Amino acid sequence: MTVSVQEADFNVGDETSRLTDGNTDIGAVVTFTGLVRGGTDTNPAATMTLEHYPGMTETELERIEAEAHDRWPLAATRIVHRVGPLQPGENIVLVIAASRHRQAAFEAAAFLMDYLKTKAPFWKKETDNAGQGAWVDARESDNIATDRWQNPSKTRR
Amino acid sequence: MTVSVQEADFNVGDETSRLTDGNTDIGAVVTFTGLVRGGTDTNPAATMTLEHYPGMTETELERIEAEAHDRWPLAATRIVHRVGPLQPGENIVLVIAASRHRQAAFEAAAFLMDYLKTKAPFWKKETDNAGQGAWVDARESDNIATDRWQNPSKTRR
Amino acid sequence: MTGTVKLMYFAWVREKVGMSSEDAQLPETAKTVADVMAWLKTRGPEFQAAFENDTVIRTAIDQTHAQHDATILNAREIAFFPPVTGG
Amino acid sequence: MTGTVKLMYFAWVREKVGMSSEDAQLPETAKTVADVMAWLKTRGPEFQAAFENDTVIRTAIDQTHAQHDATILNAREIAFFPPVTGG
Repeated sequence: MTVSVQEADFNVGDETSRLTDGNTDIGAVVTFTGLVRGGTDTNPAATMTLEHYPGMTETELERIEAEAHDRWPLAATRIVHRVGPLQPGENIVLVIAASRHRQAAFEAAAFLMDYLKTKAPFWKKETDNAGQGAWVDARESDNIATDRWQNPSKTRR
Repeated sequence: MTVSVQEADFNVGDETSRLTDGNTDIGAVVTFTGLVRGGTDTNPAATMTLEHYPGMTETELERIEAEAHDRWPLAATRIVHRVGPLQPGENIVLVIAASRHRQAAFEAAAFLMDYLKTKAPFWKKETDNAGQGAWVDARESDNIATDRWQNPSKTRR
Repeated sequence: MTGTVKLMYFAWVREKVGMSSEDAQLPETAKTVADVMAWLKTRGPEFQAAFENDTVIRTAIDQTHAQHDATILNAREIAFFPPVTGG
Repeated sequence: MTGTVKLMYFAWVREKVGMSSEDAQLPETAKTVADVMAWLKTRGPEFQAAFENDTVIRTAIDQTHAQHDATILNAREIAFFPPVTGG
Protein backbone atom coordinates (compact mmCIF):
# COMPACT_ATOMS: atom_id res chain seq x y z
CA MET A 1 0.00 0.00 0.00
CA THR A 2 1.80 3.08 -1.21
CA VAL A 3 -1.08 5.58 -1.04
CA SER A 4 -2.78 6.51 2.25
CA VAL A 5 -5.49 9.05 3.02
CA GLN A 6 -5.75 9.32 6.79
CA GLU A 7 -6.52 11.57 9.75
CA ALA A 8 -3.47 10.33 11.65
CA ASP A 9 -0.09 12.03 11.49
CA PHE A 10 2.87 10.42 9.73
CA ASN A 11 6.59 10.25 10.50
CA VAL A 12 8.90 10.91 7.57
CA GLY A 13 11.67 8.80 9.13
CA ASP A 14 9.44 5.75 9.64
CA GLU A 15 7.92 6.08 6.17
CA THR A 16 11.35 6.38 4.59
CA SER A 17 12.71 3.33 6.45
CA ARG A 18 9.72 1.29 5.35
CA LEU A 19 10.59 2.02 1.70
CA THR A 20 14.34 1.57 1.87
CA ASP A 21 14.98 -1.16 4.46
CA GLY A 22 16.49 -4.19 2.79
CA ASN A 23 16.61 -2.62 -0.68
CA THR A 24 20.26 -1.90 -1.52
CA ASP A 25 19.36 -0.80 -5.06
CA ILE A 26 18.22 2.56 -3.66
CA GLY A 27 20.85 5.29 -3.73
CA ALA A 28 18.62 8.35 -3.44
CA VAL A 29 15.46 9.17 -1.49
CA VAL A 30 13.68 12.50 -1.81
CA THR A 31 10.83 13.36 0.55
CA PHE A 32 8.45 16.29 0.44
CA THR A 33 6.46 17.25 3.53
CA GLY A 34 3.75 19.89 3.34
CA LEU A 35 2.76 21.61 6.59
CA VAL A 36 0.00 23.96 7.70
CA ARG A 37 1.45 27.45 7.90
CA GLY A 38 0.35 29.92 10.54
CA GLY A 39 -1.44 32.99 9.24
CA THR A 40 -0.21 36.55 9.33
CA ASP A 41 -0.91 38.84 12.29
CA THR A 42 -3.84 40.41 10.47
CA ASN A 43 -5.15 37.13 9.10
CA PRO A 44 -4.38 34.31 11.50
CA ALA A 45 -5.39 30.84 10.35
CA ALA A 46 -6.45 28.93 13.42
CA THR A 47 -7.44 25.65 11.78
CA MET A 48 -7.12 24.12 8.33
CA THR A 49 -9.77 21.52 7.50
CA LEU A 50 -9.12 19.08 4.67
CA GLU A 51 -12.10 17.61 2.82
CA HIS A 52 -11.72 14.97 0.12
CA TYR A 53 -13.66 12.69 -2.22
CA PRO A 54 -13.29 9.20 -0.72
CA GLY A 55 -12.69 6.62 -3.40
CA MET A 56 -11.74 9.06 -6.13
CA THR A 57 -8.88 10.42 -4.01
CA GLU A 58 -7.16 7.06 -3.68
CA THR A 59 -7.78 6.20 -7.35
CA GLU A 60 -6.36 9.54 -8.47
CA LEU A 61 -3.28 9.28 -6.21
CA GLU A 62 -2.57 5.77 -7.47
CA ARG A 63 -2.90 6.98 -11.06
CA ILE A 64 -0.45 9.85 -10.39
CA GLU A 65 1.96 7.44 -8.73
CA ALA A 66 1.77 5.01 -11.67
CA GLU A 67 2.51 7.86 -14.06
CA ALA A 68 5.64 8.77 -12.08
CA HIS A 69 6.82 5.15 -12.33
CA ASP A 70 6.24 5.29 -16.09
CA ARG A 71 8.35 8.41 -16.40
CA TRP A 72 11.29 7.68 -14.09
CA PRO A 73 13.16 4.55 -12.98
CA LEU A 74 11.85 4.48 -9.42
CA ALA A 75 12.48 1.78 -6.84
CA ALA A 76 9.60 2.93 -4.64
CA THR A 77 7.17 5.77 -4.00
CA ARG A 78 4.81 6.70 -1.19
CA ILE A 79 2.01 9.25 -0.82
CA VAL A 80 0.32 10.06 2.50
CA HIS A 81 -2.31 12.80 2.69
CA ARG A 82 -4.09 13.79 5.87
CA VAL A 83 -7.73 14.84 6.07
CA GLY A 84 -9.83 16.48 8.77
CA PRO A 85 -8.93 19.44 11.00
CA LEU A 86 -5.25 20.39 11.21
CA GLN A 87 -3.49 23.10 13.24
CA PRO A 88 -0.61 25.36 12.09
CA GLY A 89 2.66 23.44 12.17
CA GLU A 90 0.97 20.08 11.56
CA ASN A 91 1.85 17.83 8.64
CA ILE A 92 -0.56 17.76 5.67
CA VAL A 93 1.08 15.67 2.99
CA LEU A 94 4.09 13.42 2.47
CA VAL A 95 5.52 12.31 -0.86
CA ILE A 96 8.57 10.03 -1.16
CA ALA A 97 10.43 9.00 -4.31
CA ALA A 98 13.30 6.49 -4.15
CA SER A 99 15.60 5.65 -7.03
CA ARG A 100 19.15 4.61 -7.85
CA HIS A 101 20.13 8.18 -8.68
CA ARG A 102 19.20 11.56 -7.28
CA GLN A 103 17.90 13.26 -10.41
CA ALA A 104 15.07 10.75 -10.89
CA ALA A 105 14.17 10.96 -7.19
CA PHE A 106 14.09 14.79 -7.19
CA GLU A 107 12.12 15.05 -10.41
CA ALA A 108 9.61 12.36 -9.48
CA ALA A 109 8.94 13.89 -6.04
CA ALA A 110 8.34 17.32 -7.60
CA PHE A 111 6.13 15.74 -10.27
CA LEU A 112 4.06 13.86 -7.67
CA MET A 113 3.48 17.07 -5.71
CA ASP A 114 2.61 19.15 -8.78
CA TYR A 115 0.10 16.56 -9.97
CA LEU A 116 -1.32 15.96 -6.52
CA LYS A 117 -1.91 19.71 -6.09
CA THR A 118 -3.90 20.01 -9.32
CA LYS A 119 -5.52 16.57 -9.75
CA ALA A 120 -6.21 14.96 -6.38
CA PRO A 121 -9.68 15.83 -5.02
CA PHE A 122 -8.81 17.58 -1.75
CA TRP A 123 -10.15 20.94 -0.59
CA LYS A 124 -8.79 23.15 2.17
CA LYS A 125 -10.91 25.37 4.38
CA GLU A 126 -9.27 27.89 6.71
CA THR A 127 -11.10 28.83 9.88
CA ASP A 128 -9.75 31.87 11.73
CA ASN A 129 -9.80 32.41 15.49
CA ALA A 130 -13.15 34.19 15.21
CA GLY A 131 -14.66 31.02 13.70
CA GLN A 132 -14.90 32.57 10.23
CA GLY A 133 -14.33 29.95 7.53
CA ALA A 134 -13.04 30.46 3.98
CA TRP A 135 -12.28 27.94 1.28
CA VAL A 136 -8.73 28.25 -0.02
CA ASP A 137 -8.54 29.37 -3.65
CA ALA A 138 -6.68 27.26 -6.16
CA ARG A 139 -3.41 28.86 -7.26
CA GLU A 140 -2.64 29.50 -10.89
CA SER A 141 1.04 28.85 -10.07
CA ASP A 142 0.12 25.23 -9.30
CA ASN A 143 -1.37 24.80 -12.77
CA ILE A 144 1.75 26.29 -14.31
CA ALA A 145 3.91 23.94 -12.24
CA THR A 146 1.91 20.97 -13.50
CA ASP A 147 1.99 22.13 -17.12
CA ARG A 148 5.79 22.00 -17.19
CA TRP A 149 5.59 18.21 -17.12
CA GLN A 150 3.45 18.10 -20.27
CA ASN A 151 6.35 18.35 -22.73
CA PRO A 152 7.47 14.72 -23.04
CA SER A 153 10.79 15.60 -24.67
CA LYS A 154 11.84 17.51 -21.58
CA THR A 155 10.60 15.18 -18.91
CA ARG A 156 10.52 11.62 -20.11
CA ARG A 157 13.69 9.64 -19.73
CA MET B 1 24.55 23.90 14.10
CA THR B 2 23.21 23.10 10.68
CA VAL B 3 26.20 21.22 9.25
CA SER B 4 27.45 17.94 10.73
CA VAL B 5 30.20 15.58 9.61
CA GLN B 6 29.91 12.43 11.68
CA GLU B 7 30.42 8.67 11.80
CA ALA B 8 27.02 8.14 13.45
CA ASP B 9 23.85 7.48 11.51
CA PHE B 10 21.06 10.06 11.28
CA ASN B 11 17.27 9.83 11.30
CA VAL B 12 15.48 11.89 8.68
CA GLY B 13 12.36 12.18 10.85
CA ASP B 14 14.25 13.48 13.89
CA GLU B 15 16.30 15.88 11.80
CA THR B 16 13.17 17.21 10.09
CA SER B 17 11.33 17.70 13.40
CA ARG B 18 14.29 19.60 14.80
CA LEU B 19 14.05 22.09 11.91
CA THR B 20 10.28 22.51 11.81
CA ASP B 21 9.06 22.19 15.41
CA GLY B 22 7.59 25.48 16.58
CA ASN B 23 8.11 27.25 13.24
CA THR B 24 4.71 27.75 11.63
CA ASP B 25 6.21 29.79 8.77
CA ILE B 26 7.37 26.55 7.15
CA GLY B 27 4.99 25.13 4.56
CA ALA B 28 7.37 22.87 2.66
CA VAL B 29 10.25 20.59 3.65
CA VAL B 30 12.30 18.67 1.09
CA THR B 31 14.81 16.08 2.25
CA PHE B 32 17.40 14.20 0.25
CA THR B 33 18.96 11.04 1.64
CA GLY B 34 21.86 9.37 -0.15
CA LEU B 35 22.48 5.69 0.60
CA VAL B 36 25.23 3.17 -0.17
CA ARG B 37 24.01 0.98 -3.02
CA GLY B 38 24.88 -2.67 -3.21
CA GLY B 39 27.07 -3.65 -6.13
CA THR B 40 26.14 -5.84 -9.08
CA ASP B 41 26.57 -9.61 -8.99
CA THR B 42 29.86 -9.35 -10.88
CA ASN B 43 31.10 -6.35 -8.91
CA PRO B 44 29.76 -6.46 -5.38
CA ALA B 45 30.65 -3.50 -3.18
CA ALA B 46 31.13 -4.82 0.31
CA THR B 47 32.10 -1.58 2.05
CA MET B 48 32.17 2.08 1.15
CA THR B 49 34.70 4.14 3.11
CA LEU B 50 34.30 7.90 3.25
CA GLU B 51 37.41 10.04 3.75
CA HIS B 52 37.25 13.81 4.15
CA TYR B 53 39.32 16.92 4.87
CA PRO B 54 38.47 17.89 8.44
CA GLY B 55 38.08 21.63 8.78
CA MET B 56 37.73 22.35 5.08
CA THR B 57 34.70 20.04 4.85
CA GLU B 58 32.71 21.97 7.44
CA THR B 59 33.80 25.33 6.00
CA GLU B 60 32.81 24.28 2.49
CA LEU B 61 29.43 22.86 3.57
CA GLU B 62 28.64 26.06 5.48
CA ARG B 63 29.60 28.12 2.42
CA ILE B 64 27.31 26.02 0.20
CA GLU B 65 24.50 26.37 2.72
CA ALA B 66 24.96 30.16 2.91
CA GLU B 67 24.79 30.34 -0.88
CA ALA B 68 21.48 28.46 -0.88
CA HIS B 69 20.08 30.95 1.64
CA ASP B 70 21.23 33.79 -0.63
CA ARG B 71 19.43 32.28 -3.61
CA TRP B 72 16.14 31.12 -2.08
CA PRO B 73 13.90 32.30 0.78
CA LEU B 74 14.66 29.44 3.16
CA ALA B 75 13.45 29.12 6.72
CA ALA B 76 16.04 26.46 7.57
CA THR B 77 18.54 24.05 6.07
CA ARG B 78 20.51 21.09 7.37
CA ILE B 79 23.40 19.03 6.02
CA VAL B 80 24.63 15.80 7.62
CA HIS B 81 27.41 13.78 5.97
CA ARG B 82 28.76 10.54 7.38
CA VAL B 83 32.41 9.48 7.21
CA GLY B 84 34.19 6.20 7.87
CA PRO B 85 33.19 2.69 6.72
CA LEU B 86 29.60 2.20 5.53
CA GLN B 87 27.78 -0.93 4.35
CA PRO B 88 25.29 -1.19 1.44
CA GLY B 89 21.90 0.16 2.51
CA GLU B 90 23.38 2.58 5.05
CA ASN B 91 22.79 6.32 4.93
CA ILE B 92 25.60 8.52 3.58
CA VAL B 93 24.22 12.03 3.38
CA LEU B 94 21.17 14.04 4.39
CA VAL B 95 20.18 17.44 3.06
CA ILE B 96 17.06 19.31 4.21
CA ALA B 97 15.61 22.56 2.86
CA ALA B 98 12.58 24.18 4.49
CA SER B 99 10.68 27.12 3.08
CA ARG B 100 7.22 28.66 2.88
CA HIS B 101 6.65 27.20 -0.58
CA ARG B 102 7.61 23.97 -2.26
CA GLN B 103 9.50 25.29 -5.27
CA ALA B 104 12.17 27.00 -3.16
CA ALA B 105 12.51 23.90 -0.97
CA PHE B 106 12.86 21.55 -3.96
CA GLU B 107 15.32 23.77 -5.80
CA ALA B 108 17.45 24.50 -2.75
CA ALA B 109 17.70 20.81 -1.80
CA ALA B 110 18.78 19.90 -5.35
CA PHE B 111 21.25 22.80 -5.37
CA LEU B 112 22.76 21.75 -2.02
CA MET B 113 23.27 18.20 -3.28
CA ASP B 114 24.76 19.28 -6.62
CA TYR B 115 27.22 21.62 -4.92
CA LEU B 116 28.05 19.16 -2.15
CA LYS B 117 28.85 16.50 -4.77
CA THR B 118 31.31 18.71 -6.64
CA LYS B 119 32.72 21.04 -3.93
CA ALA B 120 32.77 19.32 -0.54
CA PRO B 121 36.06 17.47 0.10
CA PHE B 122 34.85 13.88 0.54
CA TRP B 123 36.27 10.83 -1.21
CA LYS B 124 34.68 7.40 -1.50
CA LYS B 125 36.60 4.15 -1.63
CA GLU B 126 34.82 0.89 -2.45
CA THR B 127 36.23 -2.33 -1.03
CA ASP B 128 34.85 -5.54 -2.51
CA ASN B 129 34.39 -8.83 -0.69
CA ALA B 130 37.86 -9.94 -1.76
CA GLY B 131 39.32 -6.92 0.07
CA GLN B 132 40.20 -5.15 -3.16
CA GLY B 133 39.84 -1.37 -2.81
CA ALA B 134 39.15 1.20 -5.52
CA TRP B 135 38.62 4.95 -5.27
CA VAL B 136 35.32 6.01 -6.83
CA ASP B 137 35.76 8.19 -9.91
CA ALA B 138 34.13 11.62 -10.02
CA ARG B 139 31.19 11.70 -12.44
CA GLU B 140 31.02 14.23 -15.23
CA SER B 141 27.23 14.24 -14.79
CA ASP B 142 27.74 15.79 -11.33
CA ASN B 143 29.70 18.68 -12.84
CA ILE B 144 26.97 19.20 -15.43
CA ALA B 145 24.35 19.17 -12.66
CA THR B 146 26.29 21.84 -10.77
CA ASP B 147 26.84 23.97 -13.87
CA ARG B 148 23.10 24.38 -14.38
CA TRP B 149 22.98 26.65 -11.32
CA GLN B 150 25.57 29.03 -12.81
CA ASN B 151 23.08 31.02 -14.90
CA PRO B 152 21.72 33.54 -12.39
CA SER B 153 18.77 34.52 -14.58
CA LYS B 154 17.42 30.99 -14.44
CA THR B 155 18.00 30.21 -10.80
CA ARG B 156 17.91 33.32 -8.70
CA ARG B 157 14.54 34.34 -7.38
CA MET C 1 -33.92 2.09 -12.10
CA THR C 2 -32.26 3.37 -15.28
CA GLY C 3 -31.97 7.12 -15.26
CA THR C 4 -31.05 7.34 -11.57
CA VAL C 5 -27.58 8.71 -10.88
CA LYS C 6 -25.75 9.65 -7.70
CA LEU C 7 -24.79 13.33 -7.55
CA MET C 8 -21.94 14.34 -5.22
CA TYR C 9 -21.08 17.86 -4.03
CA PHE C 10 -17.85 18.95 -2.36
CA ALA C 11 -16.39 21.99 -0.56
CA TRP C 12 -18.28 25.23 -1.26
CA VAL C 13 -20.50 23.54 -3.85
CA ARG C 14 -21.64 21.19 -1.08
CA GLU C 15 -22.17 24.07 1.34
CA LYS C 16 -24.18 26.09 -1.17
CA VAL C 17 -26.49 23.27 -2.29
CA GLY C 18 -26.85 22.17 1.33
CA MET C 19 -26.12 18.47 0.86
CA SER C 20 -23.17 16.22 0.12
CA SER C 21 -24.94 13.76 -2.17
CA GLU C 22 -28.30 12.71 -3.57
CA ASP C 23 -29.80 10.13 -5.90
CA ALA C 24 -31.36 12.05 -8.79
CA GLN C 25 -33.56 11.23 -11.73
CA LEU C 26 -32.02 13.27 -14.55
CA PRO C 27 -34.17 14.56 -17.43
CA GLU C 28 -33.76 12.49 -20.61
CA THR C 29 -32.53 15.59 -22.43
CA ALA C 30 -29.40 15.74 -20.23
CA LYS C 31 -26.60 14.22 -22.31
CA THR C 32 -23.50 15.98 -20.93
CA VAL C 33 -22.18 17.26 -17.62
CA ALA C 34 -23.04 20.79 -18.78
CA ASP C 35 -26.65 19.67 -19.37
CA VAL C 36 -26.80 18.36 -15.81
CA MET C 37 -25.52 21.65 -14.40
CA ALA C 38 -28.08 23.59 -16.50
CA TRP C 39 -30.82 21.37 -15.08
CA LEU C 40 -29.50 21.66 -11.50
CA LYS C 41 -29.72 25.46 -11.72
CA THR C 42 -33.52 25.14 -12.24
CA ARG C 43 -33.95 23.26 -8.97
CA GLY C 44 -34.05 26.25 -6.62
CA PRO C 45 -32.12 29.28 -5.38
CA GLU C 46 -29.46 27.24 -3.53
CA PHE C 47 -28.60 25.36 -6.73
CA GLN C 48 -28.76 28.58 -8.74
CA ALA C 49 -26.26 30.14 -6.29
CA ALA C 50 -23.94 27.12 -6.34
CA PHE C 51 -23.84 26.80 -10.12
CA GLU C 52 -24.16 30.50 -10.98
CA ASN C 53 -20.54 30.75 -12.15
CA ASP C 54 -20.42 27.21 -13.46
CA THR C 55 -17.27 27.59 -15.57
CA VAL C 56 -15.17 27.41 -12.38
CA ILE C 57 -16.80 24.18 -11.25
CA ARG C 58 -14.85 20.98 -11.85
CA THR C 59 -16.60 17.68 -12.44
CA ALA C 60 -15.93 13.97 -12.29
CA ILE C 61 -17.85 11.04 -13.76
CA ASP C 62 -17.56 7.78 -11.86
CA GLN C 63 -14.62 9.21 -9.87
CA THR C 64 -12.62 10.28 -12.93
CA HIS C 65 -12.05 13.93 -13.89
CA ALA C 66 -14.38 14.94 -16.76
CA GLN C 67 -14.83 18.02 -18.92
CA HIS C 68 -18.16 19.83 -19.01
CA ASP C 69 -18.84 18.48 -22.52
CA ALA C 70 -18.24 14.87 -21.45
CA THR C 71 -21.13 12.45 -22.05
CA ILE C 72 -22.94 11.15 -18.99
CA LEU C 73 -24.05 7.99 -20.82
CA ASN C 74 -23.93 5.07 -18.35
CA ALA C 75 -22.69 7.34 -15.56
CA ARG C 76 -23.48 6.06 -12.05
CA GLU C 77 -21.91 8.94 -10.11
CA ILE C 78 -21.35 12.57 -11.11
CA ALA C 79 -19.44 14.92 -8.81
CA PHE C 80 -19.27 18.72 -8.70
CA PHE C 81 -16.54 20.62 -6.86
CA PRO C 82 -14.27 23.69 -6.90
CA PRO C 83 -10.73 23.47 -8.27
CA VAL C 84 -8.79 21.18 -5.93
CA THR C 85 -6.51 22.66 -3.24
CA GLY C 86 -4.81 19.70 -1.58
CA GLY C 87 -1.12 19.16 -0.94
CA MET D 1 59.97 29.68 10.33
CA THR D 2 58.89 31.59 7.21
CA GLY D 3 58.86 29.30 4.19
CA THR D 4 57.43 26.33 6.10
CA VAL D 5 54.03 25.19 4.92
CA LYS D 6 51.83 22.23 5.81
CA LEU D 7 51.14 19.95 2.85
CA MET D 8 48.06 17.69 3.02
CA TYR D 9 47.32 14.66 0.84
CA PHE D 10 43.96 12.89 0.48
CA ALA D 11 42.50 9.74 -1.06
CA TRP D 12 44.70 8.16 -3.74
CA VAL D 13 47.16 11.08 -3.62
CA ARG D 14 47.69 10.25 0.07
CA GLU D 15 48.07 6.55 -0.68
CA LYS D 16 50.59 7.16 -3.46
CA VAL D 17 52.81 9.61 -1.56
CA GLY D 18 52.54 7.39 1.51
CA MET D 19 51.62 10.08 4.04
CA SER D 20 48.63 12.24 4.91
CA SER D 21 50.52 15.45 5.75
CA GLU D 22 53.96 16.95 6.26
CA ASP D 23 55.58 20.26 7.11
CA ALA D 24 57.69 21.25 4.11
CA GLN D 25 60.24 23.93 3.33
CA LEU D 26 59.29 24.99 -0.18
CA PRO D 27 61.93 26.33 -2.59
CA GLU D 28 61.85 30.11 -2.93
CA THR D 29 61.13 29.75 -6.65
CA ALA D 30 57.75 28.15 -5.93
CA LYS D 31 55.18 30.92 -6.40
CA THR D 32 52.06 28.97 -7.42
CA VAL D 33 50.36 25.67 -6.65
CA ALA D 34 51.65 24.37 -9.99
CA ASP D 35 55.21 25.26 -8.94
CA VAL D 36 54.74 23.26 -5.73
CA MET D 37 53.51 20.21 -7.68
CA ALA D 38 56.50 20.49 -10.07
CA TRP D 39 58.82 20.53 -7.06
CA LEU D 40 57.02 17.64 -5.34
CA LYS D 41 57.57 15.46 -8.43
CA THR D 42 61.34 15.80 -7.93
CA ARG D 43 61.15 14.35 -4.42
CA GLY D 44 61.12 10.67 -5.34
CA PRO D 45 59.29 7.98 -7.29
CA GLU D 46 56.24 7.96 -4.99
CA PHE D 47 55.71 11.70 -5.55
CA GLN D 48 56.41 11.29 -9.25
CA ALA D 49 53.71 8.59 -9.40
CA ALA D 50 51.19 10.63 -7.41
CA PHE D 51 51.63 13.82 -9.43
CA GLU D 52 52.36 12.20 -12.81
CA ASN D 53 48.99 13.22 -14.25
CA ASP D 54 48.78 16.44 -12.26
CA THR D 55 46.01 18.09 -14.30
CA VAL D 56 43.46 15.83 -12.58
CA ILE D 57 44.64 16.79 -9.09
CA ARG D 58 42.57 19.36 -7.24
CA THR D 59 44.13 21.72 -4.73
CA ALA D 60 43.15 23.92 -1.82
CA ILE D 61 45.05 26.74 -0.11
CA ASP D 62 44.22 27.25 3.56
CA GLN D 63 41.14 25.02 3.17
CA THR D 64 39.71 26.90 0.19
CA HIS D 65 39.56 25.47 -3.33
CA ALA D 66 42.36 26.95 -5.48
CA GLN D 67 43.37 26.72 -9.13
CA HIS D 68 46.82 25.47 -10.11
CA ASP D 69 47.89 29.01 -11.05
CA ALA D 70 46.87 30.43 -7.65
CA THR D 71 49.62 32.17 -5.69
CA ILE D 72 50.86 30.43 -2.55
CA LEU D 73 51.97 33.72 -0.98
CA ASN D 74 51.25 33.56 2.79
CA ALA D 75 49.78 30.07 2.47
CA ARG D 76 49.96 28.03 5.68
CA GLU D 77 48.35 24.84 4.35
CA ILE D 78 48.22 23.47 0.81
CA ALA D 79 46.18 20.34 0.05
CA PHE D 80 46.29 17.94 -2.90
CA PHE D 81 43.48 15.53 -3.71
CA PRO D 82 41.48 13.84 -6.49
CA PRO D 83 38.16 15.29 -7.70
CA VAL D 84 35.72 14.99 -4.79
CA THR D 85 33.20 12.13 -4.70
CA GLY D 86 31.02 12.73 -1.64
CA GLY D 87 27.24 12.83 -1.40
